[in-house]
Amino acid sequence: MADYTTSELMVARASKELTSGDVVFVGIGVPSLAVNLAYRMHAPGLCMIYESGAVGCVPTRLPISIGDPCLVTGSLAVVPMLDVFNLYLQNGKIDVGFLGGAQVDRFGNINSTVIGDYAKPKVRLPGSGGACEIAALAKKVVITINNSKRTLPERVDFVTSPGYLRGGRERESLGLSGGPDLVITDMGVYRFDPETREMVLVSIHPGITLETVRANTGWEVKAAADLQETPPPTPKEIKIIRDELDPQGIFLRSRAG
Amino acid sequence: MADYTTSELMVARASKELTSGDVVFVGIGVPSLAVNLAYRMHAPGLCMIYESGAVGCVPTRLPISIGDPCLVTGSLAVVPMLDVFNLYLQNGKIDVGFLGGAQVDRFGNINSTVIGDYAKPKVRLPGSGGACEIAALAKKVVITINNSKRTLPERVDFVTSPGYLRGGRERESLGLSGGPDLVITDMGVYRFDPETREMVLVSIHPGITLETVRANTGWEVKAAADLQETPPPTPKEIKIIRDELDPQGIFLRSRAG
Amino acid sequence: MSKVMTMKEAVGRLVRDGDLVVMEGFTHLIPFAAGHEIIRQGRRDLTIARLTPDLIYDQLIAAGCARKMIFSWAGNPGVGPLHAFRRAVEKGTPRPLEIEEYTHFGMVLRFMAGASNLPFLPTRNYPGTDLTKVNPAFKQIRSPYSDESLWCVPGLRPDITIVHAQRADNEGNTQVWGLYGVQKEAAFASQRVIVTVEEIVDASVIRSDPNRTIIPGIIVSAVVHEPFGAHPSFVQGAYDRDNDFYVAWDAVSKEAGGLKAYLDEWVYGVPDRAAYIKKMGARVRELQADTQMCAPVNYGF
Amino acid sequence: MSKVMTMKEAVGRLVRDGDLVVMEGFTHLIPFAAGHEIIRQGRRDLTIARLTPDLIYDQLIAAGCARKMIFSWAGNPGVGPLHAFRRAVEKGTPRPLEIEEYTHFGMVLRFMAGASNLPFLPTRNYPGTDLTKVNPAFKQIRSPYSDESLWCVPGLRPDITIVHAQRADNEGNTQVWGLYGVQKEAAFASQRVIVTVEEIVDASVIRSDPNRTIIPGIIVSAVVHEPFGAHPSFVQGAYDRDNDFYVAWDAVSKEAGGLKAYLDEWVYGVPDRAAYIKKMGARVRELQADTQMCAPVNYGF
Repeated sequence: MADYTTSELMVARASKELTSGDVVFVGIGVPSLAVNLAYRMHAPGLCMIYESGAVGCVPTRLPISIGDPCLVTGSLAVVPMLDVFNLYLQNGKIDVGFLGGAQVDRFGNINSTVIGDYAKPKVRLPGSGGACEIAALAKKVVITINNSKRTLPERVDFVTSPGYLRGGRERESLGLSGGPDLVITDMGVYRFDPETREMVLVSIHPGITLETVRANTGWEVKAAADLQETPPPTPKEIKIIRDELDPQGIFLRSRAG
Repeated sequence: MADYTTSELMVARASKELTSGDVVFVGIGVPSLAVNLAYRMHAPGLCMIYESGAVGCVPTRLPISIGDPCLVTGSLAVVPMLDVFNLYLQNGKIDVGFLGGAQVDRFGNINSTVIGDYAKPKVRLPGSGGACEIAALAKKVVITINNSKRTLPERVDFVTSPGYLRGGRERESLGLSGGPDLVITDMGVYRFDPETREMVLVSIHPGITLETVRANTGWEVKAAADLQETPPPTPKEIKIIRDELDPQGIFLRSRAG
Repeated sequence: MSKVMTMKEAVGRLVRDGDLVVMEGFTHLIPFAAGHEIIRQGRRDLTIARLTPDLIYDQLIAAGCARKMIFSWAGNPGVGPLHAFRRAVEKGTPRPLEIEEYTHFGMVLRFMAGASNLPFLPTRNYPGTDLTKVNPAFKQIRSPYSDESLWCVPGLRPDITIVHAQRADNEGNTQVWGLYGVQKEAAFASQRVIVTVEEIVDASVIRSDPNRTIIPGIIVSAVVHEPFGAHPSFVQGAYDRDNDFYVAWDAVSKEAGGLKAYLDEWVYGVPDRAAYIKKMGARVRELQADTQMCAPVNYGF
Repeated sequence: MSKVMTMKEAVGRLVRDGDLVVMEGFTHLIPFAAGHEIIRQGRRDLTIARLTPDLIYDQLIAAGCARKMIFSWAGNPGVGPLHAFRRAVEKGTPRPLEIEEYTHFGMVLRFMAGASNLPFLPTRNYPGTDLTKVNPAFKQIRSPYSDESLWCVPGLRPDITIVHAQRADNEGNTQVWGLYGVQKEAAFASQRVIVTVEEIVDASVIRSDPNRTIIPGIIVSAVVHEPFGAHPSFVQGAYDRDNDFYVAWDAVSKEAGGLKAYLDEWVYGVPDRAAYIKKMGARVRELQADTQMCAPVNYGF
């Protein structure tokens, strides 16, 4: 087994979605690591924005919350949250937003609110935070989540953050542009069919079989005709992640592949 | 003739409308002098706000514009104009606003937009600036203007800033509270009848007769039963105005009574 | 005149049973000392509103102070769930908690609408989310300038807003740097405002940099000098976020008993924040911020 | 990468005939140098928008650059009328000027709505004024939360916004202190943005005080180093407002001929702002600001 963890592979894969000049709405965990990896590897010109109001951040340590003081010190701007949402996000200045959640369904809708009924929840989750507006208003969304029947159901229990809703042109019909572009799980990478807007497996991680993916997805998942193998992280990427980005392994604890 | 000018009397009279703790929207000229006089005489706790965004100003010279740098240096706060209008004025934090204009009519409506027809103006005036919102949203408005048939017509050519409109309860019926409280001219002082909302002469300046006032007002002006004589400025007030507030006589040029 | 008083006085005079209370601060400047005093004084039936309830509202919920919560993200940032919040919502203990749920953008707009004395503000957000189905406060309007429909959120007008800041003068002219959050909007939306600060400074310090003032004294009811008043959250330029505390909170609060033991020791067990600091000992020094001063600017003319 | 270029390049590349142009700055930081370059390059059919057209738009109107003006107060502050504006409106010379008129609050809301990508914003202002009768862009909506009606103004989206500031880095991260006006909102509402500054500084200066940044480089198209670029308006901490110039402008501009003579000598007659400063001579030093530095703050953690 190669010396990298699945999380490290996910981080490396996510980082490749970013290009220099992108204005990126960063979250905590894998997204934060992916953006910082891209910044060091191939996208020195990208601009990190956190919903807490920090713009052009240069964190000197791994932020454990989106409001960490290290995001403020040395940043290019720190602005009121009213501006973050009105002038940056709603005004179309955010190129890429990263999102996770408890459930993502076949059409890229995300649930981070409740498992079960809203009024009598089986599990009460934290809720939207800024996720709903990022899903609605960022030019493009990248989702990271684990691959299981529980986390990738046919239909989410609650649509916290809109993807393509019930597919086809429903999202556009409600006046929304953008939408989820890519879903990265611990088993593979999915894109969305331009017509049906259904999640389609486009690459599969080394050592994972299509059967495994199908056995762990809540619907009869389609695979792309030219299904690829996800490129593993390079030694340089692994080194940056382990030595610079998450030296204590806070977000990438397990070293087991 | 006493050694004070009519302008000085107007400044002194206007200053008496202000009490310590008032939050005052200040304009240039007589209002600025009146507020600064009150601040030095009897209202050290009043808070001067300019629509330019300066709050708690301590001007070290006479500001010739509402955006003078002397209003910024040493002030308590300098805020975006969006906040001045939304968070301060519309949010009911302004106790007193001073306004002037080219015309004020019988019901305290102010015109600072055009003389004649709007499409083909005889005279094109500067327009509202912040006057309309101050008239609509300040808790109380004090107006200063010269007393002539031209400046005090029965009905203004154009309502830039709403007073009591056509009188009675029309202002309230449109959802506006507040309204003009006092009009100070070079001949007298007017208040508004609580029922009809018509301007009524309540005091007359020394040396002016009721006939003179009537001859110089655009409608059959009513005088209060207990018509008073406007108190002249005290020597101390005159000294502060001349030595501290307007030493070069920029706004109060003529020294003739 | 001076509005300086103790935390006990300020909370005693200005926070009332049944109030709609806001204690804002997005990760930064969360007024924990004020929250602890509210718990000590046993306020009841509060409606508590915040974007991120965080540990401060998890503690108020556990202490039985809250009847209802208005929020947009109820978690322990980077760690996990808020256990007292989940117990109240899932099991109704120690008492049922009514919830009214938005998103961060929605909460920010609610405060801005309230602060602007407007009944609502519109946004392009919310098409497709189920939140508008479970919360009837979301309403749609048609733009008079096009055939577009926009979702609106209603203005929020708290009875009392409490914020923590780096410094203020004794009349409450308050300056903040680092993350602003929504404190300015929440304060202007509120009937009463308490400002708790690391440092009370002479007005001349405030007046030397008027652009830093986010809350003017004219809207402030009380000023409380409360150093370290935001711990375990942080104050830019004063002390770091106590991330270990946030991580440890997960175990502390997992069971109602553990959380009650925490409150007994660290809230009911101390008279005020000064005693809390003393009890913390060396940890206080470990969190001290290093010095990275800004380049000063000239306000002369 | 660096966006630094000369004023000639910036205006040449980014300001086009027929554009909706905004040069903001409320008394403070009015970008006069940019206005003069637009006149020199002979732009035509511009729609010019500003709260207070001030002398800068009076000059553009006299030079025949403008077809339409959107504004809220057209006067010479503390002095009198804007004569070129009045001639254009009252007599149609040098060419008729279409006007679209608001109030300061209305213009601020138009910029904020544009910057927020909203079709409009509502206000409690405007009941009873005749402005809503002569400008059909004012429209009423009913609040979905009450039976109140509110007036709305439409979002404004300029093609190009030009602002002057104390300092920026070479990517356009721009800092302002003193009066803010509506520059931030105008810049975010705009398709293209030019920032002209007294000083271009290293990014480390900007990063030492991120709360001062009002315009981020990500929305800036060009950065122009233009010291004294706001004269006769002022720059807090750099130079005072030239009140004598504003007073003198009344006589200079009273007749079309006098204003043309001014443009010939001070705009067409000089190649750039450097030559304008040289021509001003000793007056430049007289306007120099004294030093009143702010108390610095700590951004460490």
